Amino acid sequence: MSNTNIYKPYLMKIEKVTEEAPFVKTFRLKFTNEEEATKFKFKAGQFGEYSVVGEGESTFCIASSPTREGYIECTFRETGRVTSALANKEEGEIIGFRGPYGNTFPIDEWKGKNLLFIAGGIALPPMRCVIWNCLDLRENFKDFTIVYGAKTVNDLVYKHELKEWEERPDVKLITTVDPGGETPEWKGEIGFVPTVLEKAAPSADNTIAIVCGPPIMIKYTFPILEKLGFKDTDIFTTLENRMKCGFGKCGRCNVGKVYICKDGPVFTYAELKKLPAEY
Amino acid sequence: MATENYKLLKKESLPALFDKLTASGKTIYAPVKKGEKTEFDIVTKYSNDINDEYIQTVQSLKGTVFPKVEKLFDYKSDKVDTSIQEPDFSKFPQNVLWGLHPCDAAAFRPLDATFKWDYNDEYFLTRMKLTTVVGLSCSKHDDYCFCSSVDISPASGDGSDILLTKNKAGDYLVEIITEKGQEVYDMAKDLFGEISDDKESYITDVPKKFDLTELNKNLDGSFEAPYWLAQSMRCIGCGACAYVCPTCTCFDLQDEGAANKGSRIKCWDSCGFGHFTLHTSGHNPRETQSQRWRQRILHKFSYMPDRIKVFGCVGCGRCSRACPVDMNLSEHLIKIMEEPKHE
Amino acid sequence: MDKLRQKAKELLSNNEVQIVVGYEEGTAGKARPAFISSPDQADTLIYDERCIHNLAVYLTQHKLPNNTKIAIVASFPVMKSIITLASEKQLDENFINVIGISKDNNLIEFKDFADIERYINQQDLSFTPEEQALIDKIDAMSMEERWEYWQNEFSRCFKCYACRSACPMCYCTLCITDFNQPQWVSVPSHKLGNFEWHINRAMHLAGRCIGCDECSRACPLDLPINLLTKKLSMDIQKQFGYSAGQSLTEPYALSTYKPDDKETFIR
Amino acid sequence: MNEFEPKVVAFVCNWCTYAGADLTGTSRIKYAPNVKIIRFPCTGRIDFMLILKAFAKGADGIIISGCHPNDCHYTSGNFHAKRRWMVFRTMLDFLGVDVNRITFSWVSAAEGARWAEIVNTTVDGIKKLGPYDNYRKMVNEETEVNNG
Repeated sequence: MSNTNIYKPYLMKIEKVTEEAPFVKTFRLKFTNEEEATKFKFKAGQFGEYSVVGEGESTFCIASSPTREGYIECTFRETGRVTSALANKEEGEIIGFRGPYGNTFPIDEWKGKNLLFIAGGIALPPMRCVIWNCLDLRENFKDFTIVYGAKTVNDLVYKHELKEWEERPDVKLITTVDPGGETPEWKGEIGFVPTVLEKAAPSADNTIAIVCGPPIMIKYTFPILEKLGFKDTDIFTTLENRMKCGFGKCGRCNVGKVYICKDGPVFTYAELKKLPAEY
Repeated sequence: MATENYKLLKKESLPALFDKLTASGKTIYAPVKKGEKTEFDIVTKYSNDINDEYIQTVQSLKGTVFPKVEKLFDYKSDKVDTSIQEPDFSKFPQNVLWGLHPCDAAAFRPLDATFKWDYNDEYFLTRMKLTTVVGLSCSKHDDYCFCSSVDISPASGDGSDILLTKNKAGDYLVEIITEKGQEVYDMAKDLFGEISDDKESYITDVPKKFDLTELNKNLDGSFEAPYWLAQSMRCIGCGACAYVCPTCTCFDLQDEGAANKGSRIKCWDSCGFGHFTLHTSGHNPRETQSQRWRQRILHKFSYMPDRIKVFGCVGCGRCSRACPVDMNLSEHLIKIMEEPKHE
Repeated sequence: MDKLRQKAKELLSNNEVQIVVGYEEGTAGKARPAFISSPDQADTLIYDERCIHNLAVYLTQHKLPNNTKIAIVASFPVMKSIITLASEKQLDENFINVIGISKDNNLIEFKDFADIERYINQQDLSFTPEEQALIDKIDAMSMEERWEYWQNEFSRCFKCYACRSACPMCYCTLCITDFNQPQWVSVPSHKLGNFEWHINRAMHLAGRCIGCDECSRACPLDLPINLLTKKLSMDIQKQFGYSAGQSLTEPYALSTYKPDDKETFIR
Repeated sequence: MNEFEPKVVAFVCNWCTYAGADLTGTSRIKYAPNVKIIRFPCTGRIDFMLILKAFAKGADGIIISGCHPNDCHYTSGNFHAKRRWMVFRTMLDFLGVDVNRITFSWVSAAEGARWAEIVNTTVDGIKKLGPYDNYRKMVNEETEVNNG
């Protein structure tokens, strides 16, 4: 029965809780059922419905890489009813998870290319999945650049991993904080992501750009990428909309004919240009 | 207009048939007179209150397969353990939907297509499987009816397992359409006779108001058209149209109960509500009523045919009758047809 | 009707207002709200006994563009709604031109809101015997009967919120039902959810409801929910001597108190 | 058969009744243990929804208590509350809710004995009325609908 009921969540045990930034936490989740764990497969870019019984479900991307098997991770900011309930959960407690839903980043097609990741604020988690996925297959790709910005130094998520990436010789990491968000010790850039990106001017030649961030950041980043010579089919992003079901039935997430839950969440800039302005 | 052979169900046989259905464990929904209106209700016996000449009920029978409130599962939870108890699908009711019009019978197609789209909704599909639809051709219609415009005929058996047509004598011409219909027939064979009659002569003629294919083409590229705003000005943003609609499927998932015990519930929702698409961040992709009105029309007449190959409207006219401010769907669709095509 | 059209034309051509909210011929013999923005459309305006919608609902819906001057065709309930909304500081007098319509269908010119207030207070404001009879019928039931009666009615509700949407006084941008921290009102339309919703609706309108009955008219299922607010209106009038829609300045009954309010049940 | 032990929820204000209930305890006056006290800053803060929520979560009876008129810590909170209860009680009665299950009272910080008396008479009254089955039935309705 568990395989046929699309509304029934997997029960996941919280194995580890990491405090990333104020109000931002990462959960490492393990299946409580061995059989489900072995059957479960997902790919970079997909999302799920995380739930606390009695409160409801909430949608976010799977933040861990499919190359790291045996668990999934999610990172969320405490904002609404469900995320607040999640934030109150401790290691060892059980939460619900439905998924994976949606399409994926075409990582296989990126072989032999340079990768440029651009993320802002709490939008690094959906991209972290792709970053680790690609880093675990590092030999398949050429240059590896990550541009990441947040409002303040404190708001940068995955601080320990940022450090790890910074220290890796095969990754170029540019971190930035919005003006006024820096601390005296801050050694990274100061400025908004699009500005920093323009200054860094990464080559568009044989490069795939993956962008994720708040709408305002996306809005200013795309034109800069195009100016740098990126083709709109080489720019990827992941969208979000309010969702309840995750599989194209509840009627919330569609942008015109396109359902973010089924046709997305991953879109190229070329695809986005064809969508009506409803997201 | 030709005379054909039908099974015959005499009016006098109805009480016996209803008794047999009830005795076999079926729950019968039938159109029952309630004051000046007729509404579907559960009946165990045939009675004279069952109305076979009604034009349309306020509510459809959508709720029998897609209940307005449906429990998905119960949960129990403590600090370290959580368990989920699904309902016993085999105990879902075996419904006989008696005397609904061809538009309503046809409405199960879009519901089915949505709830089967790549992911099977077992709740819906189980209920559907246990449902027998006994349609009733229309002898009357009103200004709101427009089934013929969405390619459904008032005598169509599409979606019905059995189709009844009332003849002049007040008896029913019976067409057995599916196996499920055959089962009902087999159960009460002795109640049915044979007759030759001209069914078409008893059917009302619903005038065609627009061409569905043309409309669908016209809506392509209509996203930024100015008429959405103009049409939605008087819309007050309630969910009446969606809730009386036999094909609307939008729903909400809600948890009810305490942290240790409760249930997850699926319940109707409407794309017309302002907070339907509101993000936690405060951003709302469909912020204004005109955007939500556009979504409603485009979803039914453009997105659904495109994505799941079925139109989301059966022309029953319920939305237009129920609307507190006379947002008449067919009137709006005709106006859209008259507009220049937007590219 | 001619006078109304003439007035609308005048207002629009002099650019005194940009939009006239009134009624037009609808479908299947119904009248419906209309938004007229040019003088040549003014001839579609109608006014007769079918024009029952409380148009004041459009004054707080934020659909009309900002800084637009609006003229509104105002039957008696609309006038009362406008007074209540104005007393709650929801309307800007400078942007609203009220075309009053008397009970015998004549146009009434109003200088300002205070003028409307005066007009209202010249009319018969008591509850009609029919209204009283409806309430008395339920009051006469036993407690168990009342419970059964309302449980039956509420079990039919499917929470389309037409009652909320049609009510000029329900103008909150975030209704208590849309609020989930905490979840005050159970969302699904089961009996409990419906019961909680209708009590909330009635309580939030207690002393604010002007008695236009638009809620039950809008209800596709014909629930007699107007009786809830009507009962409270009567009760508030009896206990506190306050009625909504009659004063621009008097605070509404539940936002104030008198030390000598008389009750019989507090121990 | 065990005697029915009603669940009673008391919504009380911080300044008078809560202190009064404290005094009941320190005076070692015994009263019915059926009551669960919830402290509020003021009776003016007690939303009518809290009463409905208490019934929905299984309360058989409710006590609402605060400062005597003119004694409100915030001057007028209890006067506002009084108006609200006058209207809300009418509403509940009109809907067929058993208003005898709700006790409204003023209990000051000095009236420890009075608090015990109010609780005891309320609990006795609810015992006579029995469990609030009507409300329970309404709360549990959705399960019946869906699997029937």
